[in-house]
Amino acid sequence: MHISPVLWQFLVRWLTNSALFPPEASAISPYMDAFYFFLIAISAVGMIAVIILVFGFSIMYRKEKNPVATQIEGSTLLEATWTIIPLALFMICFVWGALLYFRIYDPPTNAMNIYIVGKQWMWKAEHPGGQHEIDSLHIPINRQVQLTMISQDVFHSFSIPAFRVKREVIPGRYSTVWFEATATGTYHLFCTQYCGTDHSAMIGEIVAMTPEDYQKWASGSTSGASLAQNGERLFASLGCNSCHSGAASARGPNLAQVYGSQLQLADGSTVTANDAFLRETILNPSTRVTAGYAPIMPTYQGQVSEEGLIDLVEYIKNLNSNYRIQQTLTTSQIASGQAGASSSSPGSSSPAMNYRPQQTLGAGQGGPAKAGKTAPSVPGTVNQ
Amino acid sequence: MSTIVALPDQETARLPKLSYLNSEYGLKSWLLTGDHKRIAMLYLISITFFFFIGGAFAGLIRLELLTPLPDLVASDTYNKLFTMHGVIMIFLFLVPSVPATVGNFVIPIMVGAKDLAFPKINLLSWYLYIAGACFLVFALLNGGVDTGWTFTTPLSTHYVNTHVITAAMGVFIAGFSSIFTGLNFIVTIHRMRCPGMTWFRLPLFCWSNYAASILMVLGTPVLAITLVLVMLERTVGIGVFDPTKGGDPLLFQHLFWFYSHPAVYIMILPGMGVISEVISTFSRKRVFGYTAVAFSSVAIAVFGFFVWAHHMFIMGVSNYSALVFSLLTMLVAVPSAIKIFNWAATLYKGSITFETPMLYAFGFMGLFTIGGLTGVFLGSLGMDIHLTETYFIVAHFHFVMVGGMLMAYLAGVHFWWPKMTGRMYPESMSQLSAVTTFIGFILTFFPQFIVGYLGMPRRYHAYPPEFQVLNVLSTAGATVLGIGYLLPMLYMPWSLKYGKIAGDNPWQATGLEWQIQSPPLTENFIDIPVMDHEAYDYDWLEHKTAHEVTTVG
Amino acid sequence: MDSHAIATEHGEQELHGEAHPAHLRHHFVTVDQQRETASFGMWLFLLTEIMFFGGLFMAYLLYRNWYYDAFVASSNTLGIGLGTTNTAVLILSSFTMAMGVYSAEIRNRKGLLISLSCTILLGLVFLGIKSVEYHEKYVEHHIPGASFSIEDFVHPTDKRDVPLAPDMAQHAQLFFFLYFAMTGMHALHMIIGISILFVLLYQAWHGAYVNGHTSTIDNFGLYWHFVDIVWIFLFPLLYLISRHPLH
Amino acid sequence: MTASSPVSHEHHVVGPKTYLTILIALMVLTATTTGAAYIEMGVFNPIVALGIACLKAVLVILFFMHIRYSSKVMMLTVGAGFFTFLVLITMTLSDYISRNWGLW
Repeated sequence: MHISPVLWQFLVRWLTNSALFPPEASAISPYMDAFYFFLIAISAVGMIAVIILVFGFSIMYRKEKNPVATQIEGSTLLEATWTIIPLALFMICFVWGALLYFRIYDPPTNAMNIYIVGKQWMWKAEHPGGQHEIDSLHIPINRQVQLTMISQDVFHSFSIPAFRVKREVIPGRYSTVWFEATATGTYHLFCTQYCGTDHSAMIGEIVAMTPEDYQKWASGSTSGASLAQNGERLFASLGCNSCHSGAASARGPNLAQVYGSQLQLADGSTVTANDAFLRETILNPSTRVTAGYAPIMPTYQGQVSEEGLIDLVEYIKNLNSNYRIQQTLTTSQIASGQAGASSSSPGSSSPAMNYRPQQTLGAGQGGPAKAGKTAPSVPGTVNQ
Repeated sequence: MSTIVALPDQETARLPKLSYLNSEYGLKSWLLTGDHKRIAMLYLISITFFFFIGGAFAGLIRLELLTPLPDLVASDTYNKLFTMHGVIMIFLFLVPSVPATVGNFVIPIMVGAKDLAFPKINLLSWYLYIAGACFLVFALLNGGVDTGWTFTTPLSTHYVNTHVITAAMGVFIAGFSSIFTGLNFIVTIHRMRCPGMTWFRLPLFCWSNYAASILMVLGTPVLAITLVLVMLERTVGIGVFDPTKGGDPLLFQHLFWFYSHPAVYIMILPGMGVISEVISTFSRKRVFGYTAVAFSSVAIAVFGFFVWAHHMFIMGVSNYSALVFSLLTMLVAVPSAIKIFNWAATLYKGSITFETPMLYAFGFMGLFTIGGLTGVFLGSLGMDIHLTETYFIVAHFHFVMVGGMLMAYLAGVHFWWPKMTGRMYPESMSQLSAVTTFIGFILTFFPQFIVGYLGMPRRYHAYPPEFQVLNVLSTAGATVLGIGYLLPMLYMPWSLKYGKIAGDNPWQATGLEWQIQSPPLTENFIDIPVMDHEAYDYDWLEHKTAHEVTTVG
Repeated sequence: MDSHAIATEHGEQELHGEAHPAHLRHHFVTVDQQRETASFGMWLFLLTEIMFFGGLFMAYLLYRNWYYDAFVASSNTLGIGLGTTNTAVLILSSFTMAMGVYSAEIRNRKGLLISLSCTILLGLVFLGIKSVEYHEKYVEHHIPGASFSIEDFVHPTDKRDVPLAPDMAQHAQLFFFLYFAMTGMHALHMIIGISILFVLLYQAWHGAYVNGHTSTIDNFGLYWHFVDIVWIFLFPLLYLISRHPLH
Repeated sequence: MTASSPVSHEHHVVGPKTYLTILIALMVLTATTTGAAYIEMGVFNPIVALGIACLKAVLVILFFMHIRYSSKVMMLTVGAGFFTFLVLITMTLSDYISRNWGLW
């Protein structure tokens, strides 16, 4: 028979574009799909069982065939059977699902960390090296990548179907998700939690590249200053170092190598100083006072943007000695002075209020000396 | 196709001289009535009206999704469409659907009482329903609300400028309407049973409505207080749900889902009751394992309170809670499985006929099974990560709510239509509509499972073009589905005047409601009946019809 | 509005019952059945009330554990004298209400009138004291919102108070919001209850409830006692978070 | 009628003597709980306070609200209400307590 070529092309285009499964582009996807097929299998079995019973009985015992019904009270044995068997199957699903869940959500120890900030209606990605992206995320393949995510307004949800990962991005607290891409390519990034008018426009692309390409991209698109360096300047311009100077007599605890350590709190409990803890103690200092210090630290709630907080956290993470802090003590005035000078640039009223990651003219490694000379803020990393 | 319809000789048949329909006349006699049957009718009319409004929104949504581009309506409009679709369908249709119409009509008769325990409260709950509906319609006409039916904070409290407060108020009031309905049912089933009507002689419809009522009474108030807090947060900024003020948005999720998960059992349980009645009647057989089915309803109600956090698996509930709630979710799936298999087993050695209610019931069994099993997908932690918030979950709850509950509701309305109106609906037309609905439904929602696994997020106005094929299929199915729902709208009113006269017991069913005249008298029974046989006792019925002993007026 | 609705429901039912000499609604068989039905319905309604307050209690417990210091400091600003007095007043009113039920059952019209009036009086006293407390809060700028001042918590006048850091002091607003929400919701129930009491008093004056048909009084009693129970929990939770030792 | 209703029972009239004893008990308990608040018992302060509150509530329910004299069904109903309330509290708080991040 003859099909008009137009219609034919139309159908072909449609059918080639339509798939039954998203690409398997992460280390976890095969496990997820395996589980999915298992669930489909048991559903098919159950479904077929019900269909056979219903149709079989409807044919065998329709009124014409069987004019008089035989009353049956029930059968404990049968009922027990179809209680136990589904229960057993469901328990298998539960265990399998739980294992998969922890596999997906428990982050590996040595993953490379990227920060994600969600806002209506865009995704902002911040690489430790100082690369800032919007609605796109470049990652190397065959490398465990952990995302530390936070929303600055409403609930969002960071979903990469091709990687089979998804996590709610919540205002006011960090949530993390990790994955290991296995195939290069460009994949969908969706916000799956309804977040207002342009919810369906809050999409982006995940670009999975070979490590070499990633290195090229990273060096090519860096804003010059790493997050830690931005954090260092912010640290100085907020005057944190006046208390957290690391000196024995300092009013604030020593921050060097504090990250990941066990802290004794004033209320006697101990906590691990992780990202969430650092962020919390900047915003609500007195809820978690380190033992031996007075709750005198002012709150920075509403004074530092989420990006700024990320910079600070990243800075404290990488803080191994207090040498730089004592240095920045001397340069902080210059830094804030410079920031003040550049505060004529749109959207920045006071240096402390909205700090921008500054672009250092010299390449890369910032340092106290370079921290002084700052240029106007990089557009695109503006945070409101 | 054979049938058991036992219609009186249509030449001589007359509707009873006196019935609840003609005992009084005038609008006032309806609006101020205490009669549960008339209130059921008021509910029937109002929820049908809102069902079609919600359906219209659904149609517009599907139409928009025909193409990947945001071309039919603006994003805001689209968000308002799915929000109002959800709110209206859930709070104004699904929650009151079977209990407030069919249940209101038959439960007092089934237990052998002359009315519900609190007739005035019953009427009050209808007025509360209408009041809530008015608020929602007002919000709708003034530009709608676009928070999604879940009113998620902080979006609903700080980031949208639509009529959240009006809508929340409407839901709040409608909530109390369902509280009072549930309260009435529980009290009636406890205290108003006629002599000899022990718990295990109750029709299973009463059991499932009883279970649903427990959830209504204990769950809905939590939604009420949560909405009050949302309203306060939005008006005076109390900060309970506002992270910048030290509040916790996840607390809202906990409180909201504490009601809204049991709510899905509020919606589905009464439907299961209908299916029990229908399957038994049209296979002329006592329900297989009556006790198991009865207790599975109660089990669902009880477990229903322990599973709410499975809506929050990806929101960072603790690993411990994730495990506990996932486990309990698996447990709550079991009673549903029991019910399905018991219904199937009821057919065994029955004498089965295929009237419309039975067709709908078969539809229910198929679709609800799929819906339930995909629920297991979502209940298993790992799979939930990928599937939640995609079209998979949309398809899942439409299979349960529309494929399950709506099928059951139509089954119930067709099944008790002769009792409510005294006239039969046109059989062939209704069978056609049942089949159309089934086909249309599968076509609409099955593709959504696939597009969901492909990762298409729910509540998306525009979507990547590769998802178009499946969306086109879905929209096409929605058209068929729409026709399937419009047919009853046409022939049901038609049958009010032209339908065959039904007689007392056209289905030869055993429930007390079938032993009295149809349409019944205002006081149901002239004197309180005495229940002297088990439920679904078809031998008793044959014996009775043989000797023409009528126990009741 | 909810409780009002159901309560007047009973009231009307009662009036209807008055029309019947047997006070028996058409759809009940025996008076016993009718009474039990009514009280069972009332109890179910009270269960919904439990869950309604449950949401607030949930929020309270969470934030009390998160911001314990702020909650302690704020709790200490509440006048424990007034609080305790109010508790006593409310318990007493519960007692008078119970006596009202009793006198209705023994068909003692005078006793019924007296106990109902006492209950009204005590209820009003409770509300009066409550409004005094609210006014104090207003004067101290402890009403959450724009007018809220953290001064008293950052620089407490009372030597025994530990000064709070500003960010913690801000969280005192959460306590005060919950305080106003819970006591306000409770006061709302009181107001509804008192207005119903006036109706009952009026009907009792005209000889109702002492003719053996007491279920309206019984059920209103249940409602009133429930309001009492809510306060019994609110009092320790709001007023008694680690008070300062006396000395 | 009542033959089939397992919940029907004799209507019991509670006398003023009972009410008076309960009233006194409640007053004493109120005094106790207020006094206890001033004694430093650390973690036991809230426990004592809530314990006394529960005791008072039970007294009110049993005697003022006549549950002591009503049928099993009523007792079950009341129990069910408080049970659901506990489910809400415990299961939600257990989530917060077992968080590995956030404030708890």
